[in-house]
Amino acid sequence: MNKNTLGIFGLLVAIFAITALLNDKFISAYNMQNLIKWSSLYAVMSIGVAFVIITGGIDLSIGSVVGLVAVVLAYQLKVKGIDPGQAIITTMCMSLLIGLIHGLLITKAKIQPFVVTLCGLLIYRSLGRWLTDNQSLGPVPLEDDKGYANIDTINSLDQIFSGKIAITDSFNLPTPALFLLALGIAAALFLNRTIWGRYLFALGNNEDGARYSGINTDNMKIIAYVICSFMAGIAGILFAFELDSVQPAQTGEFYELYAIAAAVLGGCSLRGGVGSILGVVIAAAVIRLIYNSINMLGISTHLEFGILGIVILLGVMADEFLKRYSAQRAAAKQKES
Amino acid sequence: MNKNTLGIFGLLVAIFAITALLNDKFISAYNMQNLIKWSSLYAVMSIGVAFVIITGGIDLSIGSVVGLVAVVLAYQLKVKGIDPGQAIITTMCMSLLIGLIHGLLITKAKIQPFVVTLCGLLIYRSLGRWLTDNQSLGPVPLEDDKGYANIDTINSLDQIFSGKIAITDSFNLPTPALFLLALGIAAALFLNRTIWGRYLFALGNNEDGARYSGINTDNMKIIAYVICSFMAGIAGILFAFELDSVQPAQTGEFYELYAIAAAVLGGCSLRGGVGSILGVVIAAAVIRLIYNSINMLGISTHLEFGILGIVILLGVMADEFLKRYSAQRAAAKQKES
Amino acid sequence: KTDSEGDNDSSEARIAYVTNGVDPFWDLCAAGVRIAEKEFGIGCEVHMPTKGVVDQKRIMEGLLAKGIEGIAVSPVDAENQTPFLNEVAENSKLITQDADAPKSKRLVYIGTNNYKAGRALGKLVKEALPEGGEVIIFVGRLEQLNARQRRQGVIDELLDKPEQELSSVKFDAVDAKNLTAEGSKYTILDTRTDNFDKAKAKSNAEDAITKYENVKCMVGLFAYNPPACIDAIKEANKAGEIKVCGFDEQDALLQAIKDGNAHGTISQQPWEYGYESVKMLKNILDGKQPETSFHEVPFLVVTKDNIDEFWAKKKEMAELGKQD
Amino acid sequence: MAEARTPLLEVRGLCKQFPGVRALHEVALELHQGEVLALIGENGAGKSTLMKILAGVQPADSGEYLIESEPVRFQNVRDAMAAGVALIHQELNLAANLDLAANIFLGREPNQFGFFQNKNIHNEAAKFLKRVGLDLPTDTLVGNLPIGKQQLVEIAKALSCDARVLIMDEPTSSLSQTETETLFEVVHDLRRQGISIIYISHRLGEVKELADRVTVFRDGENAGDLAKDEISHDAMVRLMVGRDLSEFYDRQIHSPGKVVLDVEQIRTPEHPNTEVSLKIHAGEIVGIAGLVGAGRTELLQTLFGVTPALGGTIRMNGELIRPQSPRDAIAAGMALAPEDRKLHGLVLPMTVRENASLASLKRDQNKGLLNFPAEEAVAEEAVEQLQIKTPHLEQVTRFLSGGNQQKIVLGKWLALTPQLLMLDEPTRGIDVGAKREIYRLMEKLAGEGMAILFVSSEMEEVLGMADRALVMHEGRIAGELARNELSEQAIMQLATGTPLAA
Ligand SMILES: Nc1ncnc2c1ncn2[C@@H]1O[C@H](COP(=O)(O)OP(=O)(O)OP(=O)(O)O)[C@@H](O)[C@H]1O
Ligand SMILES: Nc1ncnc2c1ncn2[C@@H]1O[C@H](COP(=O)(O)OP(=O)(O)OP(=O)(O)O)[C@@H](O)[C@H]1O
Ligand SMILES: [Mg+2]
Ligand SMILES: [Mg+2]
Repeated sequence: MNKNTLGIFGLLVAIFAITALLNDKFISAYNMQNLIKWSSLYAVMSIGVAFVIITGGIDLSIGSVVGLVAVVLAYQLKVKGIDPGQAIITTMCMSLLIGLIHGLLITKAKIQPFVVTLCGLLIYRSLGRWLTDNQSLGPVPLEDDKGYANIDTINSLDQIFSGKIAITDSFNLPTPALFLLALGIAAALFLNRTIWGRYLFALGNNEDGARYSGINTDNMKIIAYVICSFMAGIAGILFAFELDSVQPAQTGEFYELYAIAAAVLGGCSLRGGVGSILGVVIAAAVIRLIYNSINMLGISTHLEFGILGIVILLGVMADEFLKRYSAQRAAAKQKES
Repeated sequence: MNKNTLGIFGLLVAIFAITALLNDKFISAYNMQNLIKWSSLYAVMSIGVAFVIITGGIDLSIGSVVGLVAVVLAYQLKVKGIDPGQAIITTMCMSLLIGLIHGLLITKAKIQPFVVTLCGLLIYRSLGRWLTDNQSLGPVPLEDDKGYANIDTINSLDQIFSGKIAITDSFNLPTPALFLLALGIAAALFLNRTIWGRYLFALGNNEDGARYSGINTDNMKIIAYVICSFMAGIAGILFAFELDSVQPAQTGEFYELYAIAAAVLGGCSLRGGVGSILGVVIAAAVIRLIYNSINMLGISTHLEFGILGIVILLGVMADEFLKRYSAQRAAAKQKES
Repeated sequence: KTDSEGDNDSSEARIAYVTNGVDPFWDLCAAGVRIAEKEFGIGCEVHMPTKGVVDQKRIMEGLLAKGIEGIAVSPVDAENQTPFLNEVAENSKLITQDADAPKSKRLVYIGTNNYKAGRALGKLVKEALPEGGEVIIFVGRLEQLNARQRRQGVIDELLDKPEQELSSVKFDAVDAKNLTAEGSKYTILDTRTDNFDKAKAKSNAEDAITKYENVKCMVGLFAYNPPACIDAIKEANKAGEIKVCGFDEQDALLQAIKDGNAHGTISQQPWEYGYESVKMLKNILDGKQPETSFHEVPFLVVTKDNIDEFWAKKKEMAELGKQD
Repeated sequence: MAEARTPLLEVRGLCKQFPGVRALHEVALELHQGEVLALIGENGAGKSTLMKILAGVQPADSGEYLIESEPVRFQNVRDAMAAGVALIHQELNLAANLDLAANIFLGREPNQFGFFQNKNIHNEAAKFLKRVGLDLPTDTLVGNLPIGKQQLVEIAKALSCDARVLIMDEPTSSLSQTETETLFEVVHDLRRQGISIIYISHRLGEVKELADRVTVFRDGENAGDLAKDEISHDAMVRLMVGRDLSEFYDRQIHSPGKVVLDVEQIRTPEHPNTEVSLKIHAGEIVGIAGLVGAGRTELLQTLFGVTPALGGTIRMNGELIRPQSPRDAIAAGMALAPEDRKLHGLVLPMTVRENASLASLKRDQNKGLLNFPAEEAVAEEAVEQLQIKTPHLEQVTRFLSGGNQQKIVLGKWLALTPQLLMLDEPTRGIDVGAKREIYRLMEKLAGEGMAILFVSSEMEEVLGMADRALVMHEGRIAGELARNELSEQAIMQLATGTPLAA
């Protein structure tokens, strides 16, 4: 854990401690379970956007991708009665394709990421509504629902994506946490232990320089967008099974802002070239924790957004301040020696 | 009108012509009136964001500023019974203050515009909800409403901000169009005819270069954010009087995306240093026109967003393509001579 | 055959049905519209504005521009939209449905008495908790009049307050906590809002279960709230311990009623909204003026006793609506 | 004369067109094994463009490109590297967020299934760094190094490619004397190993010292070749500019006037523990010499208010000032032509007119409105006075050559007639013709009573132009040399921190 990650981890611990102190039910197994579950769902999404932000780009479309993936999945299962495994594969391919299109438009047609993904935000949302005629759909069948094929498979998928694993008598680990663990470790390995991860950092800092070093910067950027959409796709599936109901117009709305906020709070710089997966995951947890604390402490829900905004702002300011301070200290030290 | 603006103007004309051809009620006075009115409301906002984009920044908070200004205005008029003129001044000062805070955080605390205004988006929305306990409010009193002071003044303000001026027997010009005209001309003059406008373009292209030339880049950026929030504030007042209803949680939601889309479609580059007020105004009109056409042609509303997204994407792609093509042409020409 | 299809073609629609947002509830209403279209031989456009007042105003302006003859609308902010509704009423036949704008020049209001429906919901809670106990309310947003009326109905019923007149309901503060009254066995702990975010609705329910260990009944006022509560309770292994009473008729809720995981719900019979709106507008266009200004659509109390029958009806309606 | 052996690398009839600019037209180039070919030409002659084509950075429009008589067509840098061609770019191209080792092996990391095999790369990197005279821990972040050291890293990176052909595009432009000498040794070493080198420089002295052969470009075309024994300063200049240039440093000694700038004990943020004091008189040209990283740029930036001083006093014409931003400094009568003209000197996407008038807009304003006639006049005057080569005033400055860009920077300041003109590396990357014009201009301005303070890493320039030289070492002024005391040896001694033997 490096210095930046330590800061956000400190924040997590602080809010955690304060809430636990003020409300003794906060640390109940059930609440922890929920906190872990929601944190995992949002963190998966945020990891994806971190990749894009590290390349110096942005992805505003993830909320809509989450929505579209959830819609298409539920549509296939409920309306078309398609084999569940196949349905999952189709939606994953769709999210990969979306990422690929983003990447190609950004690198080959040279349109700015902000524009491409803003249009994506609009288009995918629209597609989902049009496909289902805006009917809400549940991916998981109720007792006497018709139209679903392979109800058993669907139910076991439901167990996989939104089930629980008993750890102790009272504590069950929600399966999304396992997804987060696997994807988070894979992402961190990719970023820090493979040459491609290094290429992403390099091009995020100096794209021309990376290209002159023989790196295929276009391909690397495309990969980043594909990863981002893919993670949003996974999150879409997780959300669909978690909520058991998908509303084409609403599912995933505004999630891009959460994800970007988590990435920034977790130490990614929107200028590119900087970021850590661990930081982003912790930051996603902090955001969920803030929501949970607001509920636990009985603060008006009207203030949720505001508190979140203030925490992010203060977090980023503190980070900026610490960086400058430590740079000064280092300089002073160097001078002494 | 320069080349870029010509492109978007062509798009306006094309959509206009097609819709007029397909539905004869489209060019009715009533529909034109509405089209002008909505275009003006959104264009005012978009002009503001254009200033920020020209400096190379971004403002994600304008939707929330529109909402907060509308809420505070209605709150003062309805709940507090404050003198309407004073209420207008207070809200304008508030929007200026918001812009100032953004500018200071961005220039002095050196936090990225995306982060500052994302937090703004969250905080102002929250503030508005908290202030009114999320109750919708109308700035204009209904027949037997109590609590309002100076009902006559309010009604004449209503006439000013959302009235109509008879031009012919059937056609009435909505007053927001006059606001747009005045603010648009002022903005265009400021950008193209004053030294500060030149400074904005210079710093948008190369901030260090501008600073080394003796330009107070911080102040200029602050001014851009102040103008942006101010325009959002004006738009907030216009919307409040136009809709006669302010919903703390919803008024202005997503408007930042419209405004940014209009600015980009209108020829502003998110890299900074490029932009034209006329282009932005036309682009805002194009967006409204698309909505209107979808409505008039009876296309499914589910597709609204999607069509808008596709038009923006194609518009930006065409622009990019034309730029490259014309550069090549210029090169070829030079070769010949 | 082509003729009858032509009737339903939206370009020839004479009337329009405008909702206040996008929700499964409105899809059921649309089903009723489709049925009535056929029955009365009149085309009707259905519009679901996405983004509140602005979208609604814009869409209705577009309809007027197209020369639509009649509009049935559920105003987002009925009170403050009055001037605009009057403008619409001057240029077209306007009726309100689902939510009323009593001060406007609308010809008639078709809808549920939400306060009464709230009291009926309160009665369901009393049935579920005969011994009394702590109750918590979930709702999307409280800025809608019908949401507030509903909530007040629940509160008044539980606290044994006298019945109020629909047009002049006095509301308790939105963030009032631990509402209780002398002689009443019930406490209304809190009202949590979620801004239509389903994930939020669920985590609100989860957090409530954590925070209030003695909560005995969760009341969901918007369609998606009860299923969210049911899920949360199930995951907390408190099925049976915490009762759920709801509003509207999402399948998950109906299933839970059937399984005994929820006590009951109040259905506004949304298809009636659509059906009655089209019928009313058709009559008005044919010169038959409505007799009263409030055309009440009766709500239905759904419990285990009548769940099968109701669910069958709902499915039938949805299917019928879809065929178009 | 004509050698029988085939060239290692050959280019024939190559053309390259940029929007609005004909960069290369039918150029030819030959490079033999083990030779150092110097490529020279005025700014914008097309040298860098050709090199980028050779290294696969960008494609040519037409023409042949042969390696060992085999036609090649590189799609990207990787192809070129595979064929053994490596390029050290004129602009720095390092990733500031990565460490030295990562940068040196960027794109060529030893890996297995994409995972790093990290063991050796730090040792390997250290070897290459040592070779260019950089003795730093290999896990230092590149972003923390001054620009000169970054240049050395760039060279080390190219060395690590094991290329057959190594192209160096102005490698010494931000190096000082000692580092340049280290580089020369490296070049000689490589030649001995049979590696071919294309060496681009505007410093003709270097060319003379290193080159086996010289190829000259003018306006995107071949202007001639010089064999080893024909290489001389005058010959090169003649081919480059098409005529003789005499009297390179045309200096007259003016009697210095009153003190314009009086600096006492200021401390800069980079060197907070050392104090600098100096005085500049009207009509005087003062040079600041020193090694890379000695704090010269920092000093000028502090005087100009870019990074405000930590302490000490600055007086202009006897008046105490505290410049907190360039605006303050300009108001006090200062001007600075910065070291990095693309980043700090110009707004590249803007036109000649807009750039030339940027600093004087405020003076010429009319209640905030732009004064278009005045603006035009300022730009026209700059173009005329400095003989800026531009098709028209509306030309975008990005498309101008380095020398002309530098002149626009100067024009921008001269419009304000400052009392003190500060120039940071005024001729970096500028061809001989433009160089001489800038020297002349400095002379003329000094003659008119302007005080001029310039920083230079080119020894010749300091020796030739300065009335007086200050030599900096580690943030302080190690010594001051009057014109009659100026010598290469004295400067080097002070710059390396050895006191002059009295
Ligand atoms: N990407 C580009 N787009 C447009 N014009 C360009 C581009 N790159 C180079 N040019 C132009 O091509 C011409 C040749 O430039 P080049 O950089 O090759 O010159 P050079 O000989 O290296 O000059 P210098 O000595 O200043 O480095 C110049 O006029 C330059 O402005
Ligand atoms: N961007 C930077 N980040 C960190 N340190 C820097 C930076 N720029 C300069 N320095 C430090 O400041 C010191 C002085 O640098 P400066 O550029 O003033 O030197 P200089 O003598 O002008 O050299 P040059 O010949 O490169 O211009 C250097 O030792 C370097 O470590
Ligand atoms: Mg060059
Ligand atoms: Mg320097």
